[in-house]
Amino acid sequence: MISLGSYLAISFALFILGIAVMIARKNIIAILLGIELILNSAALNFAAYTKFVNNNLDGHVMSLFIIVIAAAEAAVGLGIVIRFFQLRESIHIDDAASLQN
Amino acid sequence: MDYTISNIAPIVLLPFLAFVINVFIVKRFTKVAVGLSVAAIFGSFLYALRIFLDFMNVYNTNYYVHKAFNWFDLSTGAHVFKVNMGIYIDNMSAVMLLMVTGAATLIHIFSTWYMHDDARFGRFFVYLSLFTSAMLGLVLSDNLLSVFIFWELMGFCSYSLIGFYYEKEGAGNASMKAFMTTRVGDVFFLLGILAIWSVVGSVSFTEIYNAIGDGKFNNLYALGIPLATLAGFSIFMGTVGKSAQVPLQVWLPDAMWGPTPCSALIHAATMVAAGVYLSLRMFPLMEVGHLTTFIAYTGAITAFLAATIALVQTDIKAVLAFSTISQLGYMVIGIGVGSYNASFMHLITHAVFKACLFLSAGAVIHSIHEQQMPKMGGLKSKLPYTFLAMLLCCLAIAGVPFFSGFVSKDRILGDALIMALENPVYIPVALLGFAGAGLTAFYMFRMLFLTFFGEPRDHHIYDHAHDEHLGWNSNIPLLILGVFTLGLFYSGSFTGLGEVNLFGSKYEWFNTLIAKPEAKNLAQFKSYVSTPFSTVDMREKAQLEKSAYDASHGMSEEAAHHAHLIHKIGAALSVIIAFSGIFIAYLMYVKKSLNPAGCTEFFKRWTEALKNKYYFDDFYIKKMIQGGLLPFNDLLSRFDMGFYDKYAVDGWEKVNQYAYKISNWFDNNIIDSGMVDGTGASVRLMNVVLRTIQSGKVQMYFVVLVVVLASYVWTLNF
Amino acid sequence: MSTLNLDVYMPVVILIILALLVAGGSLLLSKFLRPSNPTELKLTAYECGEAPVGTAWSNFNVRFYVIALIFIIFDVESALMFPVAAVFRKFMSIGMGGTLLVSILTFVLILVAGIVYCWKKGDLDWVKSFVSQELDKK
Amino acid sequence: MFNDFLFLASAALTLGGAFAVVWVKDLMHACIYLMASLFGVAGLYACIGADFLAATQIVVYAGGVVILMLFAVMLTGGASNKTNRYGLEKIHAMGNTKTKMVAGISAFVIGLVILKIMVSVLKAQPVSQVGANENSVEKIGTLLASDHILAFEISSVLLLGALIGAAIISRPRKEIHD
Amino acid sequence: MNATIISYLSQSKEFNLIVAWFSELFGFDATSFVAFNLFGVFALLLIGFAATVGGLGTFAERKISADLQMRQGPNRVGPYGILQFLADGVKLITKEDIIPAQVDKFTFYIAPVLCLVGVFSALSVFPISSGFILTDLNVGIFYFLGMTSLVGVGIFLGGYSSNSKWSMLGGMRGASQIISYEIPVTITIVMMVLLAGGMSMGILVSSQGSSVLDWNLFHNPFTFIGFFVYFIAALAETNRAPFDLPEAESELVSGYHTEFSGMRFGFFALAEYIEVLIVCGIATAMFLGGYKVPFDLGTGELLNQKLGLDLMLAKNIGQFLEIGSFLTKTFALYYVVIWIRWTLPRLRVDQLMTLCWKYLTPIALFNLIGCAVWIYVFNGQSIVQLFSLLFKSSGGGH
Repeated sequence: MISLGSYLAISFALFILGIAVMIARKNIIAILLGIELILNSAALNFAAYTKFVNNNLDGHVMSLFIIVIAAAEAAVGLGIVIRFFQLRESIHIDDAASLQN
Repeated sequence: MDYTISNIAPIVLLPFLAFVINVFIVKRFTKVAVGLSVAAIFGSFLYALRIFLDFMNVYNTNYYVHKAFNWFDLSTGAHVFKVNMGIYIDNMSAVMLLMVTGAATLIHIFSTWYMHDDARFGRFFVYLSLFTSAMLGLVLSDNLLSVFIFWELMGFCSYSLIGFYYEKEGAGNASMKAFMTTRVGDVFFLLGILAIWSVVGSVSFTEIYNAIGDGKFNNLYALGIPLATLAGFSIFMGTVGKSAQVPLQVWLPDAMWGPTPCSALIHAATMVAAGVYLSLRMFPLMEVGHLTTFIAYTGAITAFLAATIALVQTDIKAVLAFSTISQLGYMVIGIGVGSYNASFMHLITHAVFKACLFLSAGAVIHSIHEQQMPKMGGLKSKLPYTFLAMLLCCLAIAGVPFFSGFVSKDRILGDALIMALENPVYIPVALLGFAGAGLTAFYMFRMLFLTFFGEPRDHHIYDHAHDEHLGWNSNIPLLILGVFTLGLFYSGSFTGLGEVNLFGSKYEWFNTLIAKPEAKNLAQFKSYVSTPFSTVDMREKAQLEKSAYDASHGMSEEAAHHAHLIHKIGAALSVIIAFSGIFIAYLMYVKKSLNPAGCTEFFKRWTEALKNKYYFDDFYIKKMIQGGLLPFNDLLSRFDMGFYDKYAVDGWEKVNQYAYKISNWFDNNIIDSGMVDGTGASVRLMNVVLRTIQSGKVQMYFVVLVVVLASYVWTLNF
Repeated sequence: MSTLNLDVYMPVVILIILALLVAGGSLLLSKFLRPSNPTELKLTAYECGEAPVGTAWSNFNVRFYVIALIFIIFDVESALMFPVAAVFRKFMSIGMGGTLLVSILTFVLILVAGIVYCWKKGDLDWVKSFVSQELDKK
Repeated sequence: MFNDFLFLASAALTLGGAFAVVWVKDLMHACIYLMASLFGVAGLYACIGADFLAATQIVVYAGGVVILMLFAVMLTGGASNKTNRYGLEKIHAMGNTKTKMVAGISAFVIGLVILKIMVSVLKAQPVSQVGANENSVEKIGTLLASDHILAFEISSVLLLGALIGAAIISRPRKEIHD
Repeated sequence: MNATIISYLSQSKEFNLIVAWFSELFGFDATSFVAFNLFGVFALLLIGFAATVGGLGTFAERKISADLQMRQGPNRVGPYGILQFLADGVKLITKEDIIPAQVDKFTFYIAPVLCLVGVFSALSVFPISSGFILTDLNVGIFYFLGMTSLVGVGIFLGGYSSNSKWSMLGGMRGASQIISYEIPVTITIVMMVLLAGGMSMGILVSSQGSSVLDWNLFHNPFTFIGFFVYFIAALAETNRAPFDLPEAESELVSGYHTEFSGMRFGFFALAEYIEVLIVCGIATAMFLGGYKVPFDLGTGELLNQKLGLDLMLAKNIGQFLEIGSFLTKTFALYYVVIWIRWTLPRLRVDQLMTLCWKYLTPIALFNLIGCAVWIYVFNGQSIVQLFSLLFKSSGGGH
């Protein structure tokens, strides 16, 4: 039951769903949610590989750094979203089409 | 000498550390920061010199140092996923290292004089240090991935240095243009790396060579194209972008917005050469991909077109820029016609004399604050040392014997001639090459004469030009570089045909040392093991008793003799052409017995074309962007507003009214709801779908990117 | 089938389930016991007797976000610190405590630099925005 | 037995949460479902003995990221603003049929590619047993302190950069009051 | 393999007998099954205990406040009104469950449950004794942090879902207060992990001795400061007075649970009281020697040898002694919490943030660095040991 295949399948599904969220949503925060999903699928893959293939824990460290980077990314991304909202009173991504404010 | 991380890494790390420190201190202690940069690059020059001397000392074609450590290893059983980072030094890298660090040192020193009264004196050196470390990292790196990283880093530095005077609008646009144009090539480069990875499962040079030697690329096809061709082409497109070959050459002239020293370092000596360096490294791939003809043609066309454009430029830096493009074209020809080491040699020699030329131009500009050659003239008495340096470099680039340009360029041309005689496909290459050589001689001396000879044409400028006297950081670097334009530094023989015996038994060291990794004799890389940072690897020793050309071509004796003959002919030919070009320039601009205006009249339309650089920019801007994309948008919007609103809605309204008049039982709701909205919806859907191509919507770009990338990966066979 | 024994996580699962059960159960129980006669007035938001105007989901002051931001950075930092801190004793026993100490100090001090920056910039004092606004008004 | 139960529950939580994130219309609810999904991922970590990763997942995501996102939602007027400012593009902020269609198609394409790669990977897969439940904290700590020490330090620099950058970006501006 | 209550019980032969019986009943190894059931039983016990303590907490709160204010306090229901909390429970259950019209149903339903889940699941590493701790995860303290941070989400959602100004303000305040004060707590815990050399409760506790001087509290000055930092911050994290701004009656009607009534409100209250208990327990375990009893009675060797008791029996006795010592300290802290509540006035919100960001967090960071240096310099010896060494050497002098 707990096998590499199942883990790969789960992370695959997570990845696909994250992509779907990123594309289907027009709300920037929702797109960030999708990005979180994608990062988690990547981290899950690392952990699963390091468990089932070579039992050194490098993959765990990788996942740890992925989590770190995800947190930093969420912080900065949401900061940008908030700034954008202060400028445009909107978090609709199509309002971000033009480069000058 | 044993190679450890501690005596290789500083080459890259010293400039990088200087960069890191300067970022923080440059505002407060500008002088210290500048001193730090110069000291750092000089230090890495010493390290590079040490390595170079060691390589000259060993003097073996197959001597190379390869240190790799395992960056990360996620191999899963049979499926190897492992990336090594490492350092790979062979003779080529050793020479390259010496060139880069040497030129960079001199240019740093020159910049301390050239930029010292600039508002952003310190920042310039910050960028310079970062760039130098990136370039050195590229030279040292042993795999395509780190090459790509440093490649992009250099791109960024070039961007910020071109836009150094960002308060000028032109500079900003130029930097943007350079960045975007090279980006095109870089995308191809990345795809090429992907393709190679999909076959080799590694990005290390040596492993790629192994794979090619094993014929792993044979009968692999993607999108119906041989995968080797696809990969080689993608990599070569990276070269085209970085080294400003046709059709992506448009950015280099605009890059001259940057300060002159950075033009000398980045857009003449090192970065643009990095593209050629990459192609040289990937030469076997080009070979198995049967791309050599294509490459040769690209180079020839570039060389010739750029040379012709340079004829009519009046801005001194523009002339140099176009001559750079043209010389890069020669290097690419060299790759195409398989004269591997001549091409690399030209890379080195060109780096030296072009850097010197740019620095001289910089000295001129700095002293008279004017770039337009028609306003100059007669500066020989004012700027004697600059004149001397520039004269040497012009002789070199024109291909006058005893100078480096002759040694290298003439060899490329000779090989082109050989190929042309073997295979008529190459005849145009040779012709364009020789023609370009003549043009080169002409426009370089035109520049020289217009600048230094004759009567001063603008006395106001002339009088304000202050006399130059020897300064350790103003024109000593020029003279040093100028000295190194002598041919004997590159080949023991002056003529490049190897009679005069300078380095004792080691004459023709350049040809002897630079081994051409041909697809057929790549077996020597089989003994590849990625060693820890402790030992020195040595391929099995190939015998060195063969003559220069055998080392480079591996021909039989009589074929070599034949080659010698043709080379002699080619040498004679190019000398004649060069001198005639110089002579015409002399007649035109010194003797004034030939009137340049006459020629411009004679080739009127052509001159127009040249003045507009063959309309490349116009084409890209007008035709492609304004002509292609904007009207498309207009069309769509007009379609949206005009057609949909006017015809669809109103038309159907009329229909409704008629229908209403004609018959009451005809329920107009159907038409309203069904047909009007139906038509409207269909039209809107259509142009929404069309419009999304060009709207600045991130997600749509994301979708396109993802789908394209996915389909590309799908074609590769993982 | 794996040989990994996960029984240690049983209580976690059980307690989560129990929490849900307790919540659901007591709500169910109270469903039978409690009265339910909602009126219009009961179902309006409590605003001290005033009729509520508009929704409460208006946008809030950014300082909340800045706080949360600093929090998450420190949270992640702690997540990285924990394992290293856990092996500090071990490293000392094998005589590598010095290097680990140095790395920990570097790590912490870099973060300290961050919080010092925020302090200097006044992201940490709550009433700054008001003060600045007052100053601007003057 | 219990392993399978834990695994199935976590997987169900993960995928269900992710699906809900895709389908649900309310941003706030989407955040909560995301939290559920991340909890599931934590459970999945626990299933392969990565207990420290599981705990980190809970601390960083449940404690940090989700709170951050909820705050961001509140700061940007809740899940209220449905269409964009000009109201030109009448696409609901949480997407409509068209965007969902595009998303489905591209997700499908990527799925195919990844499947193609994954199959080849799984083919070359040695069936390996899961080892005993070792103390991953010690190992991770040792790795962080020895092999990945540079990444460890650099990540602190990354966090510093994120902190300063985001603080600068989202600092209450003076011109906002009026 | 981490120590759990099962791994403790499995030392007794009865357990093995039961397992064997079930195994032959089912035909497969029933260890996991038995363990599951036992876990369930003990979890129920623990929750019951915690809930009772929480309920009694309300009662104790009133009594103590009455004490401090020279009042009687509840004295009608049962002896000394001790059954008051039952009456409260009955009242809460029979209260009408009003779900206002404007609320966001989904979040309104799950918000209290989230608080409950967070607190209950944090109980699973509640170190009442070396054997009877439900499960001694080797990421125990970290897990505790993560689970309690759920309460913040719950409170925020409670405020959000009510869609009322008071609740929203309370929710935002509560969430930001909780996350802010989680930082000093976390850093202090990192310090303790550094000191103990492990993240599991067992290691944290066993890194200190039974006697007062061997507590981590007196290990070195930094831990001494750290204890107060942790205690104050944890107090604020549980939204207790003087940090009860989210539910400040006088400012925001009742904060994030203004709109909650009946059991839903009860869940919030229960979660809060249980969290106070847990926080006090963790403080005890980390600083006050946890469940340590003199002479390592917990292991039962001593009783076994001296009194010749059966080893398992001795162990059980030891366990109960440990529970006693643990709960004593915990309840003492609990008393302090209530005491503080009825003594100190409430802080202003800006004072709150200032206290967290400008005092506690820098102090905690300083503590962390200082403790690391201390451990490195003095090779992990406590200040007491250093003094004893000093005296020994001097005593050896003459």
